Amino acid sequence: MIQVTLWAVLAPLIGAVIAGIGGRAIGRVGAHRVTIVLVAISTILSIIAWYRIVVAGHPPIDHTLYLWGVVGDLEIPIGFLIDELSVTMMVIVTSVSLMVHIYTIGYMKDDPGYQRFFSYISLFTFAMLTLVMSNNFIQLFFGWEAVGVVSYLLIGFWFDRESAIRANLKAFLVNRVGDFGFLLGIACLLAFTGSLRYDEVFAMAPALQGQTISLPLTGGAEWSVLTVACLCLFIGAMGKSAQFPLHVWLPDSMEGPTPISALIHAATMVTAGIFMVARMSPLFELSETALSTMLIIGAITALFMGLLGLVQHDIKRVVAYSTLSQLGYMTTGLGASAYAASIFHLGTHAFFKALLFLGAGSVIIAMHHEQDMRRMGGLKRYMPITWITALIGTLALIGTPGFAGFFSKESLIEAVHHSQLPGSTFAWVCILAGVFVTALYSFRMYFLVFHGKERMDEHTRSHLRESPAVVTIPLIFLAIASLLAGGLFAESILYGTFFGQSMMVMPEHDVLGEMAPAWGGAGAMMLHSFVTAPFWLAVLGVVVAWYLWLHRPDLPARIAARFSSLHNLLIHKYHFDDLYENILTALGRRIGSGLWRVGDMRLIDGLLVNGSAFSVGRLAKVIRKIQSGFLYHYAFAMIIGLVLLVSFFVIVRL
Amino acid sequence: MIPLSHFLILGAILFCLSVAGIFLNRKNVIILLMSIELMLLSVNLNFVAFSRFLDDMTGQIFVFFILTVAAAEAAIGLAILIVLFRSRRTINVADIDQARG
Amino acid sequence: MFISFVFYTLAAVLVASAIMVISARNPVHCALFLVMAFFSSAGIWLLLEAEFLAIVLVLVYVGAVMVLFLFVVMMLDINLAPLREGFARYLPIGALVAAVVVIEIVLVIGASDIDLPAVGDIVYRDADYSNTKELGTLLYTVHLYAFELAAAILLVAIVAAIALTMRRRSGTKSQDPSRQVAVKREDRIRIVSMPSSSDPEHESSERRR
Amino acid sequence: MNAVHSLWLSSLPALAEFFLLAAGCTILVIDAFLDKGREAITCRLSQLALVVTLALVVALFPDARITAFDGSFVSDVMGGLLKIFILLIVIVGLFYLQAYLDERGQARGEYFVLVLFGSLGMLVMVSAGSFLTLYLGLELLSLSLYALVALNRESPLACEAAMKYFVLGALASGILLYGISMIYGSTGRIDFAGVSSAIGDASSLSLITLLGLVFVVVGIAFKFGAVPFHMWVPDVYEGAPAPITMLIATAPKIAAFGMLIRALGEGLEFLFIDWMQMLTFLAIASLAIGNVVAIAQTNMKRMLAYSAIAHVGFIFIGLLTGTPGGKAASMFYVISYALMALGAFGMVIWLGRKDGVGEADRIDDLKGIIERNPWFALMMLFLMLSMAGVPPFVGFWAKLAVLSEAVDVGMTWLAVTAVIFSVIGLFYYLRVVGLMFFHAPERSAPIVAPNTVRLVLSINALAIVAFGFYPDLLMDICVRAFPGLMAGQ
Repeated sequence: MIQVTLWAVLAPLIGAVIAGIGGRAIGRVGAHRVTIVLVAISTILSIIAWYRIVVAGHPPIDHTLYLWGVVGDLEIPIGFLIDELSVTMMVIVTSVSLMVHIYTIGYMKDDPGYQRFFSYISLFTFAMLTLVMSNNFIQLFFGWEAVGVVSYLLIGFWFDRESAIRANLKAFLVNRVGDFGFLLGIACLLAFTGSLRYDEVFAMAPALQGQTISLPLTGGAEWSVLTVACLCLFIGAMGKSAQFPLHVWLPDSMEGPTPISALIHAATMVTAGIFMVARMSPLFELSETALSTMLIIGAITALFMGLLGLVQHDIKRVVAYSTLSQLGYMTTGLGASAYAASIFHLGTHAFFKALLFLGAGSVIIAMHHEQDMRRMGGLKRYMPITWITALIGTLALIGTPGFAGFFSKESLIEAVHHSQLPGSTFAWVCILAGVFVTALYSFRMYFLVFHGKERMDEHTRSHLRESPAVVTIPLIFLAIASLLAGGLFAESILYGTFFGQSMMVMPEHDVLGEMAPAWGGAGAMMLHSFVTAPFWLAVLGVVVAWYLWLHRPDLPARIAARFSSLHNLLIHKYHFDDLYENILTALGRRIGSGLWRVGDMRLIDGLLVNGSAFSVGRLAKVIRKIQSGFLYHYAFAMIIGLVLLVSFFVIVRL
Repeated sequence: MIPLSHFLILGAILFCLSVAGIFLNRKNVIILLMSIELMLLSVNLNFVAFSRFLDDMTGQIFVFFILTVAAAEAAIGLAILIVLFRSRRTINVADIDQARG
Repeated sequence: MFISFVFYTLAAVLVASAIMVISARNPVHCALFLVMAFFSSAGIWLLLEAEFLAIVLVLVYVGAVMVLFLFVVMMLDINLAPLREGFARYLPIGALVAAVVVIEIVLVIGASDIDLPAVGDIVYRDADYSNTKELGTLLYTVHLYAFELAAAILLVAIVAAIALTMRRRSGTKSQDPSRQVAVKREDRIRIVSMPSSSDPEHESSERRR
Repeated sequence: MNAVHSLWLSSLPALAEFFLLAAGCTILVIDAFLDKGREAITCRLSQLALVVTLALVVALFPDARITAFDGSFVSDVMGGLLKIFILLIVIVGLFYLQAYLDERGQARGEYFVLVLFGSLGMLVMVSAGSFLTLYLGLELLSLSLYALVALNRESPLACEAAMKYFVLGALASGILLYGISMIYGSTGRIDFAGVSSAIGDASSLSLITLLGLVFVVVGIAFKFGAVPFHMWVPDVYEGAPAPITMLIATAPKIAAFGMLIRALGEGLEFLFIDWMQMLTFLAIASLAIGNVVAIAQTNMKRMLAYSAIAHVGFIFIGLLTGTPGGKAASMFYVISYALMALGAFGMVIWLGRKDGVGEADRIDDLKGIIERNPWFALMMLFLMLSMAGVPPFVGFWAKLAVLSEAVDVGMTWLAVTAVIFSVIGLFYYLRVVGLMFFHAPERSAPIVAPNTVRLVLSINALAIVAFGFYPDLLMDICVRAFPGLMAGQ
């Protein structure tokens, strides 16, 4: 079993190394063959592991491969924790990754960095697997950073684009904030438990409940250790899973190639935060403050990020805001202690969001890399497979009964409804409103792209055709998954033994347990949904979308004009970017660019002239003048050093 | 007999003069080399004086080796000087500042 | 008393010539003042009964190293006039730092002079005592390892100095005895077969050659 | 007869050194008879000589401390280990040097011979038993290096670097000698054991000894390139031909470490409190200046020079704890630093190559290396991250070891300072990584290097990774060098 999982992790790494280093030697075809085969092996092995643990009921494995280092009394292990949660994540990660690998063949066909791209996505798969399979915090952190690094590499993949470099920097800086919190959280746990291993930390967690620490800058107030640790960890999750207010990097990350948006920025990496919180459930369960925080942050993200999707014209950005919103749903679910529902939604979302992204990518290919929806329309006629799969993805996203998204989202909303924690009512209202918004922006996109007038120019229209098989086959597979993944697993995941003991829920928080008696099977749930609010809200959203963007396409502009202040707020993304730009990133970029591009003299001069903020680069430039190049200055410095040493250490003794 | 401290003070003065010679000299590299010789001379003076007052030959042995090394050093220093002069056409200390920062 | 007089005279000469070494305008003068410094040092060393080293200092330093210096100074043919620019400008700060170092060292020496072992009971050697023999004995026994290393250092100096400065000039004429000795008959003379008859065609080709 | 026999026997521990000396002389003569263009033979012979020396060091590896030549030669575990790494690094460095010279048509046998003598100097330094042998080893090394820097006579920058190196180096050794004379005067001894016992027996601390200590510390700090005695480092690193810079940056650091342990740790151990404070001062200054000024650099070699200065700060931090564990951590640091620098300069030689002439050592020359040669880019990535102290590479463990030792002796503030400066330092390493991965290359020519160089470079970089995953391999060795640690455990 350890062999199986070990090779599941290593196979993509081997693929990445071969494609990255031997790329020139094995050529383009060689590169994609090697990586795809190896990722396929990894997928198969993951499924085997999943089958053994979840279906055949093997006990979870907590295996330390070797002891990496010992620092004082602290042991730093490298090992795997293979339980229901991690095998589920493995299957999701590897199967989405496999689809994206195949799809990339078509999407990146003409790109000069073809082999490099395959190398990166395989490397990403490796990093993500180490993250989910870790049995200790250090390895978790490495995986965490490693997926981040690959993500930066891929956002900046087209490094000749200025906007890509900027987006890259933004993602880097925002994630630093999150990572810092994450690291503090780990450090806090380490300080109080003395261990980095999950099992040991979790075992000690209940004993920590009563302990408090007083933090500086809080007026000496005593804080519960667990609350502090959990909040810090959650800040990490906020960075990686792009929760409000650290969400700003994700839409910009769409500068990367589309397969990346699908793989990293929708299906897998951004869910690392969700996964991490679920994994840490024995800690979060002990801190209601942290749970409430998650409820509120998640709900805000779910609703308000969805609203932003309404005013975007770039097809990928709409999907990106949709991703933010759905991540908000998952976070809310975590806050309600419905971990299983959140992970369930994570899984279904991975499939249908990957599907939507790849569908968007397919459209982009057909449109010759045009991403503006205002120049699309009526594509249904030209791209039947893309159309039908995108429709399935959209239906799954808005939670149409029967589709994957329905089961996970519906249960999640219901779970939040059952929650008794502070803030749960607010959260419930937000995510309920979010259902309407989701339906609205999803079908806005759908109608604008596939129906209505054909707004593209004549040249593009004449070249419109369905994408090649390497693109459509992953679409079809993902569409099937989006259709079936919900109903098949709903019962065992939500109420059954699917996740076994891998996530811990306190009896008083067990909302899913409360819902269990009402469960009458997938069919009953579908039937029941026709009398619930989410369903009708979704229908309403679709109808409004149809009316606004298909029936009366002139209306949206007039509404925008009428409510121009609101519209402006949305267009400017609640001014968050400006806020960060002007206050935080200005500082960050000043230091950052000073450090990144100090070689650029002009930049330094600019900073020296108008930089009131502290800049290390500036300091460096001043100190560097001491190194004048003159021998006598050097000798003089040495003698001054000698005089100082003699004065400090000898003359004072006289 | 002259006290030891006088020899040592003489050595110290010589040492500082040679040090000053190195960082005061702005023009001629060859005078730097001579200052270095002077500095080693001051060290040697210390060793010889100590050796005498300690009645221990080791100091003189050390001086012997310093003299050897100083000769080798002078040879290499002058060789570098010649190479420098050939490539730059100058041995002006203030002119050898291409590498800086 | 006489010894004191000699010492202080030599010390004064030594310091004066050291000052001249670092301040003279002409590098040749610098070198000559350095020679003077070496001579007075040698005198001081004789007072300290380090006869061998005193002689070596004069022979090796004055005789070889300083000649090398003078040789290089003259070879490089440096423009004298501007070489002293800036000296006066930086003199105050330089002098200050140098003075601080001297004062610090003197303070330390002054404070701890008594600490030195065996000061005061200086042993005066007999006339037949050989400083050289003593030194040699130590050098070839206790300090054999260092002696070998010194040899290596001198070798490095030779290799480095030659490698750095030697260059083959094109156009210089020199003799190579080994090639002269190894020369063969064929290298020196070429036997040309001359036809006895006066063939005009052949003659013209010879002329062309 | 008997005396000769016993001389042989007593010089046996120094057999490796004598072999290297003899080999150097022999190769010098052989080189003189080789035709122009056959310098590769000299290089291979030199490497062979070094390999044999290495074998001798291993064969004569001492279990305990042995002295020879009346205490002027010391052979112990630490010395043996340092010698092994010095020799390994020089052997590897010669591959680069030969390929570099060969490509530019500058090959000369003297390069290799001088490297051999320089290596001999390093070996002498790490097994010095007295100030005299220490000084001679130092000069043997320094004189070889001065000449090596200047040996590329056509380059004005190299000549300038050599001149600066020479003058400042001579000044530093003058200062060192002045210190030694003071220590000799106050203790009457020049061998470390004698100096140590004389200081230990003295009723009170002589100020003259203390004065000598300051001067000796300055001399050692110069060799390390610690602030404010670092001024030569950037200029020499930039001016010297890249493989020579590599040789200056790597093995001599290990030798300087040996020198510091011998002179301060063994000779002046009773003055620990004093030299510890001095090293603290130097360490902080080095960390600050090195990391900050490196940010403003545009030349790769200069950047690595300032990075070296910053690393010296870390090496000192380990040493000034005064515990055997601290010394072991420092040794771990200096060895891993030498390995990283070896790889990094190897990369500078081959990544930024301008079709055979000159050196492309601007940081900008590394732009888009990922496109030109992904393997080298990956190796460079490892090296930069390791230098920056990012886990899981060996540089991280080195920093961790040093810092945890500092924390253990209650110098948390120092550890925190070091961490802050190394976070600042992270940026310039990451800048290199950023340029390699996120910028379009300025030239599109693929990077080609001789197979030996590729292989050596790859092994070097992968060793950084391997030691990162199994730091104990190296750490255990370093712990062995300082037996007090094992007794303490």
